[in-house]
Amino acid sequence: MKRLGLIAIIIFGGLLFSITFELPDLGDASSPASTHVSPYYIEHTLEDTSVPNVVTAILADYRGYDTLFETAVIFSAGLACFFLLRIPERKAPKARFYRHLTTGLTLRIEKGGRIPEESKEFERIDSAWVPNDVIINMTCRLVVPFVQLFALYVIAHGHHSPGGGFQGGVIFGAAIILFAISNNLRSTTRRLSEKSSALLGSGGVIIYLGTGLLCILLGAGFLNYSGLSVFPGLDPVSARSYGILIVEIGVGIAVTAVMVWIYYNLASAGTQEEGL
Amino acid sequence: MLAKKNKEFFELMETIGSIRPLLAILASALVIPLIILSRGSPNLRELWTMVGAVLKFMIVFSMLPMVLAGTQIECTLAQVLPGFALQLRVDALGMLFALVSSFLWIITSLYSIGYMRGLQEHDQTRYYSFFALSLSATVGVAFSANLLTLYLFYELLTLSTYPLVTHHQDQEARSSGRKYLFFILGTSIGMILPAMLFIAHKTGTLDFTSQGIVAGRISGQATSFLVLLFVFGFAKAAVMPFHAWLPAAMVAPTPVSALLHAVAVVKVGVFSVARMITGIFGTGWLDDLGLSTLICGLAALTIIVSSLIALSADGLKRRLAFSTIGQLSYIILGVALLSKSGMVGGLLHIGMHAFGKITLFFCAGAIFVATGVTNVSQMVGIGKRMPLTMSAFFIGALSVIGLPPCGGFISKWHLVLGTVEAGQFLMLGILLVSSLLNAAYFLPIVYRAFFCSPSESMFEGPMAEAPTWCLLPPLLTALLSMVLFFYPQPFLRLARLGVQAITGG
Amino acid sequence: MIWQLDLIILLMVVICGIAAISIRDLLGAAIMFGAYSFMMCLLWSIMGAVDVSFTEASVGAGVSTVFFVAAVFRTTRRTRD
Amino acid sequence: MGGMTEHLPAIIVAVPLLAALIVTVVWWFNDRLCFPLSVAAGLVVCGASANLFQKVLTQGVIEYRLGGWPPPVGIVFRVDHLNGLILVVVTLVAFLNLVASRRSAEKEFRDKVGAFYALFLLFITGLFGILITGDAFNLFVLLEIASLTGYALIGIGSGRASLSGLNYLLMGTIGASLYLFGVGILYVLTGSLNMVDIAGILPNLWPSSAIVLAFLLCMGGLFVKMALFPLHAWLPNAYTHAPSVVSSLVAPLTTKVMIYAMMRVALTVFTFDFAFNQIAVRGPILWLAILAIVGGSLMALSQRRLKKMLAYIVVAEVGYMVGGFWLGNKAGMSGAVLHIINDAVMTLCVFLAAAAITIRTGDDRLSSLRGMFKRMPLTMAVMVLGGLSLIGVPPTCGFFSKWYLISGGIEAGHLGFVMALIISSLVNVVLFFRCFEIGYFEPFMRGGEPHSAPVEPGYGAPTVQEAPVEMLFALLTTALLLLLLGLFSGQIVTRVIHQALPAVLG
Amino acid sequence: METIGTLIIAKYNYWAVVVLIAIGLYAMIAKKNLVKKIIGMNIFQTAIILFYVSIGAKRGATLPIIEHGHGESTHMVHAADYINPLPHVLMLTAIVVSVATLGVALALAMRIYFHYGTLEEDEIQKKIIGDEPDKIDSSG
Repeated sequence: MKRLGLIAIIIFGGLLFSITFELPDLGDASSPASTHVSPYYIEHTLEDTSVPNVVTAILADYRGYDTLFETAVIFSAGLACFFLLRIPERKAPKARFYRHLTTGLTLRIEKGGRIPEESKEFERIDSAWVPNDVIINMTCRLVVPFVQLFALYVIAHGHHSPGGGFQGGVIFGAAIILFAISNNLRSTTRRLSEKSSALLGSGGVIIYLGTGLLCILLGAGFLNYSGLSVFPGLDPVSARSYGILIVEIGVGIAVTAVMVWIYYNLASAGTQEEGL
Repeated sequence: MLAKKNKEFFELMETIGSIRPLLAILASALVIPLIILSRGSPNLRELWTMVGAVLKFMIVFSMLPMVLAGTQIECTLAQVLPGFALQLRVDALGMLFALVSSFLWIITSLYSIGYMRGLQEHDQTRYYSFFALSLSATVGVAFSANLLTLYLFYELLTLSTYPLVTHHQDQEARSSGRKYLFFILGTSIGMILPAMLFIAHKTGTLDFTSQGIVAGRISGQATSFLVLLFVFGFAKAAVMPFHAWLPAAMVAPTPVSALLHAVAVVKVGVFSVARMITGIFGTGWLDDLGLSTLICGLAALTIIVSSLIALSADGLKRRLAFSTIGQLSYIILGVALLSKSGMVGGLLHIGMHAFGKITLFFCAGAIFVATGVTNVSQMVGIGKRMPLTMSAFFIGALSVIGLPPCGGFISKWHLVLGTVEAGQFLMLGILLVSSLLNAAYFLPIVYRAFFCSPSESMFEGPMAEAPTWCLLPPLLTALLSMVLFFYPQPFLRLARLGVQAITGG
Repeated sequence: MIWQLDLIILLMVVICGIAAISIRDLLGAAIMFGAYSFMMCLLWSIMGAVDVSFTEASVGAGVSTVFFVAAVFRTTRRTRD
Repeated sequence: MGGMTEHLPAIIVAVPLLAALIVTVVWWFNDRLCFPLSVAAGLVVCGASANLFQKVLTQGVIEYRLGGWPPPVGIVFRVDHLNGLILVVVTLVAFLNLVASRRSAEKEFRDKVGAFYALFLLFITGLFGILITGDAFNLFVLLEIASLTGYALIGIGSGRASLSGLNYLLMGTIGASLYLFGVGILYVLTGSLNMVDIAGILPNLWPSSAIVLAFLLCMGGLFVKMALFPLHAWLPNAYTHAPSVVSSLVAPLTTKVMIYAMMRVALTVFTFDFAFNQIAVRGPILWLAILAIVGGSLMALSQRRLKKMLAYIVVAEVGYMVGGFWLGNKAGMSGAVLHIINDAVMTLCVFLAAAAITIRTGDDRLSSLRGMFKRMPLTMAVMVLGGLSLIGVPPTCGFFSKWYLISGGIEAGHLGFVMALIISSLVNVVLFFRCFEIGYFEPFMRGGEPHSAPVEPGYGAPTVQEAPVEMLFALLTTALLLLLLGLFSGQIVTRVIHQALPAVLG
Repeated sequence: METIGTLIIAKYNYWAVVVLIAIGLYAMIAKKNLVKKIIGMNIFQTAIILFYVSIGAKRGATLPIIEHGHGESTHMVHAADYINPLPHVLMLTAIVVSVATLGVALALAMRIYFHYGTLEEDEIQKKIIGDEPDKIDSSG
């Protein structure tokens, strides 16, 4: 099998290799790819959508339909991981573990024992050994807000600089994941529960799809944001610009939520209890 | 010259559109839901069967005057493929067959009631439903206007008879059912379907016409190959070596064997072969290619071999089965002779043999119901116990052998005439020899049933016939066999009309 | 585009790729995969595809690697090839 | 509403997507609402696709510009006779399956019902999108959404399902990536992603081995996705181990839609002239198809599990359609297109019946069919009909597509293909009648003991225990469809399919 | 020598694509470990993304973000000045698809691990044969 595979791959690779000579040279400005359709985007983006970042304009407007389904793909992945891995919550665990925050001691309370009340001194943890490194904790707590702020900037400034809903969403999600890794899953799910991440995930896609459908209701075609110009103060071009912004926000929300959702399920193997 | 005459003949012929052929087919299919719904009460269920049977016969019969007057009745169901429609057409040939089968269904239904109740068979609802369905398919084959429609009903018949053949649902039924499917479905898919597609591709049509559609469009070599595909492929005609399913299918309850394996299924096979010879290949074209001898040879071989096997068969139904195989080949032989009398004889034999053979099967069933005996060797002296049954058996046997005063004589007479007309004296010889063989395997049964020394007799005591519903039908069909000798209409007229349409004389 | 730099990074990409599939430790493979993604994103940003490299940096080198690590953590590091 | 009809193509993809999202949301609050919502979406899509098809029949090709951008700048939907017809059947099949899935979904995914329906809807959204899109890259995106949800739905099954699912995922990703690579080469050469636009540019570049490679990559990718022999290895296990309600969804639709995609790419992107005259791939692909037919049929023979047997039949059926298409004549191509819609219905029929049986017996081994004619008469009747259709017995629809395929083979003088079709029909006879024999002759067993005395199967037989009502409804509708498609196949072919074929064929 | 040099400069990215595709495919076919296969799959996908990005490259051009003054942006935009943005957009989609696929693949691999206790394909096959005595049923 190994050898057979190797031979097949070498043949396939050779075939591909021989074809490379027929392709236009790297960076050839006169290749059909650079001269047929793409000049239209570069030359008309500003007047069509008033978005200087051509990539954002194509992504969210010219080929917005692709992006809608790209978001849907991400959403499906979140849903699929949930569907495949999620194990419904077990009833009443045998013992609960609490950590005394100031001393770092771990308490094991058997079933029936007195459970400490919500307080700042005790924190519930999932197993006897949950690492708790103050330096890492604190550093991450410091870093996370800035990462999140940057993510918001990436989403909001996608019109003018590299970035947009996806990148921003992933970064925002990564910030939350970072928090989950550095602390633990339970304290993360307390802040963004699984339910809310699922709801946010579908909500983000709904924002995108809803914008598209709204355009139909307003008389333009599906995803034709110029239909939004019926709102006061908007002309078709700026309507497209705002449409792109709304859509990017939707994408950002969806991607953030779904990345976190996938992480929850992967990291806890579906139990949503004990993270990495 | 011939063609011109033919054309004139056809101009005289009228075609009218009517939904009646469709009704005739559906009559039995439509009672199936009623049969199933009334599964709780056997009387009502069997009433529906009878209603369907009588209705069907009435509809078929109502078309008879028109057909006798030389009219064709057409009905297009659906244009399922471009250029190929599901179409029904009633002509003399189809009428002949439909008349026989729908009439005999009435009698068989009566017999079924007696037989199935007598033996307390299981799943009678299923039995009656599929029986009705298979009759629909049979009449459908009879009325098909083209090969596609014929194929459809042919397959429907195969599938609807499968549960009947395997009615007992035991190991034997299972293996017989397998054989049945293997031979019949296998050949129809493996041989008929490609042959049909080939013809459709080459000629662009599949309609049965009096001149055939193949003539001049397909080379002689290909034609002979196609002829072989069709003769063997319609395995229901049981031309050897594709006959093995028929004896195996005798595991079915006797009414099934009687109607299906003496009348419907096997006759559908030969009818289809006859249709191919007359409607697809055309007698003229076959004559030009000299393929008549080929088909006759195959038929003759089957006749002789099957008769010899029948001689040595001990099971009564098995003997009847091999007899059927031989008789079927008579029909093919007659049609393949391509002479006028031969064809009339062959077509007539569809009807005449049906009446004779069904009598024999009914008797076999009656014997089984009354005594439980199935082997010939155990029937010595049975005439004393069941004289009426055995008398009917005698008459049926005479008819199948082809002796007066029975209908079988008429058809055999025409066959013999046909061989002389065609100058096929070898075939004449085979007909005569096989008739002797027929006599040799039937008459001893009758003889030993009545005339044996008391010491040999296996039955004694008073007369104890089968239940009335098992007894009446064989008597009736035996009587009809005799009536047909004296008054062979309308079958003779239909056969003549059919042959006229083909040869144009 | 400086093709010499390109070539060096390409070489690194290929090396990381080969390393990722040949290290006999899944955690190591996951980390090597992260490095591979990061090299790839460098390459793309040199080629002017800033948006793509941005995405690859966050998705490929970031989240994907975390997913790998999470999966390996929950299953096993062991591998025989 | 008059204004809405022009947005029909968008509605066909937007509604199931929206429904999937709403189902996900609603499920966290009330899981009873998932099923009705999904069914409502299915109904809307069915209506929309029928309406759209009607429009195509009267107005010809419909083009819908997304975002209002003209091609090749934006993405367009392009609905013509070919995908209009397939769309109607696919929406209908998906709807029937959705209705049928209710009980078993509730049973098998008790606490994840919402996720199941959402994935189900996303899956069909992807398929619909593939069917109507006119953009080569967009096809990839929708392919991925359909595949991704498909992997998850298959992988959820018990036992080996996850392994089969992962295998499917790896193979499927290779397939999709190859396709993506092919599109990339096309993009380098033409600079466009719109199918019609590419087709307009390609003839200027014809004698180029790069185009041939692009063609081979696209085809190869789609062949993996449709499981054409010898790339079929993922299919049988995936369909066997998937939950039965999933296999009755995935099996009828995925391969057919992929075959449609192959047709679309070969005819619309590369054009008929290129695919059939400029390069000599016709012969080899035909032989692959023949191997698929014969190999699939023979492998099916050696199976003792109902679903696995059916899965191998699917492999053979793929060979039918691929072969018919690559015969390159009118009859063969009509047969292939007709077989796409017929086979979708036939496969739905038998897989649904298998699902119904699995629900009642908890087992899909052939031996579990024992006594089924008594226990589930209606289900078995429908299964018989489906089997007959797969065998190709008139008047079921399977006969008619086989008719075209065989006559296409005769016309092309390709005896191998004709023989393969006939052999496979005969093997199907054996396969199905083996099942029917078990159901008919062997009495129902419970705990190893015959439930009723074998001597008298008629009396004391187990009580009738039919499939759940929803499933029965779907089964009977499917059976009806089998007959209707058969009776109207003449009209379908002359009025629709002949319009869909390239004009070169006349 | 000169021509070979220019040839290398003109095509090296394509060759890298070919090499990476080969590495990815090799891992998917020859490696027995499921996670390794998944890594191979991702390498394969990134190779194709690299191909697209190479298509988009344009010598002497800059990032596809149009320079503009606020308000009246009247100066002509020349397409040759900017890198082809379309492949970038397509590849954003492709990257997202690949991470989605990765998530599902890892979820499946975890399920497999919980069921069989191993990630090695050959060991799993052995377990399957051991688990199911009626292996003949599902062979092939």
